[in-house]
Amino acid sequence: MIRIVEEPIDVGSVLAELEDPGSGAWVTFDGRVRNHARGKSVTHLFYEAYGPMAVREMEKIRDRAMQRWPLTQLVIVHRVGRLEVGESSVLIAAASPHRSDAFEACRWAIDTLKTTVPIWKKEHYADGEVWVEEYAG
Amino acid sequence: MIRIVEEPIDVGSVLAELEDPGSGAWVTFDGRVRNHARGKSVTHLFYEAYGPMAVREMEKIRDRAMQRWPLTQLVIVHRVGRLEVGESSVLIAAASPHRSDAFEACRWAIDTLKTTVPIWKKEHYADGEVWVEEYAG
Amino acid sequence: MLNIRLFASLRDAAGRSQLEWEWREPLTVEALFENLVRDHPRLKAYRSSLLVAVNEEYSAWDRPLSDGDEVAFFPPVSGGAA
Amino acid sequence: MLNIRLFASLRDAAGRSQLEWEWREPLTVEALFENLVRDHPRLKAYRSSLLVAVNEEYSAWDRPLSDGDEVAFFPPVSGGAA
Repeated sequence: MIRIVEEPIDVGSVLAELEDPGSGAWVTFDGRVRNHARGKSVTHLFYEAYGPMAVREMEKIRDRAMQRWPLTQLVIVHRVGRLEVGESSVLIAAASPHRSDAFEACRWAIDTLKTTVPIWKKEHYADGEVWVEEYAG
Repeated sequence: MIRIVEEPIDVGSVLAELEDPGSGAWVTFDGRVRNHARGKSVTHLFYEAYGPMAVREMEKIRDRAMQRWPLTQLVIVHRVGRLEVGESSVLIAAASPHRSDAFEACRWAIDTLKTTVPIWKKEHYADGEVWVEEYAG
Repeated sequence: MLNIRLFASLRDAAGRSQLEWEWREPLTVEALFENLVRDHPRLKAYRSSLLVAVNEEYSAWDRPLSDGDEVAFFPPVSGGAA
Repeated sequence: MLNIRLFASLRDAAGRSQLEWEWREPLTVEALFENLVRDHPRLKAYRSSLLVAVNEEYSAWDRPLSDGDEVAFFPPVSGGAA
């Protein structure tokens, strides 16, 4: 499952959808909007995507991860539009028979997403807004 | 939140409970019952805990993790009793401002849990059952 | 015709997200961007950090374009979280 | 009185999960287990891999026990998953 969505990401229902009796280990990364960044108080965020290309790049991440580790599933959901503090912007779930592979693949997937998938974040503060356009790690 | 429960673990509702506007990164490990183990087909599992000591050991894991990494939360929920294939036996969720700490702490917590928390698993197969009592990694 | 797409701060700088470029003669991605800068001088400052994709795939700047290509210019990506 | 608890395969081997041991004189964890083996010979085979906790904390085998202690013997743990 590779998706770009505008509505809130429901982590529980995504995970429930992914039943797989052969997988003992599910590792998820759930990235949420923080109330502070760059020393400022964040009021909300706006994510913009180059939609079709973002989906292709997320599919490449999934395909490369599934070649590199013995995964049974790799799911990536990214939300776009306006997000409030505390809401999830991205959910990655990796499933494998053994936990070591799921941990490594999930970590690699979010690290790679942040450098290759054409999505941009604008941070809104009480006193202004800024596009975040440097890879912050 | 440190808990031993008998009812199914609802990952979504545990995560929903854990809102924290200062944490951008949530990493969870969701361990589920696999349909095969030791070359055999698993019909179901039974987990037994030395309850009060298990809670104490899980609290130690949380406390040590929160000293070692800048976490805002570390949650451990372990289920006991009879579990069917596909159900979650353990859920660990680590939250931190930055993802690297959440990944490391979550991984360390499940690795440590498997060696220190007094809980035992009995695997049931079509033709018998066995207590799993060696650390399998 | 080339379909040109701009994202994030680059779109803000140009004041639009989409441009059409009439196909006249073969040119590279780099040459196309230089032409764009003539019409939208504020884009120039972005050149050093800019990424480019042709038909939804990352591209080198010396790639020759073909009539009908979609060319996207954008700043370093910042999806994900934390 | 010592409250003795057995778990998992060890409980199966002894046929019970809880035993009470009347306090007579000071003894170590190790000595207590040797006494238990006398009543429950099937426990002996478990000794090499066994873990022990006193009052819900992992303990060394040479720890002297006190009247009223809860002593738990159990095999290597296997919680978690995958």
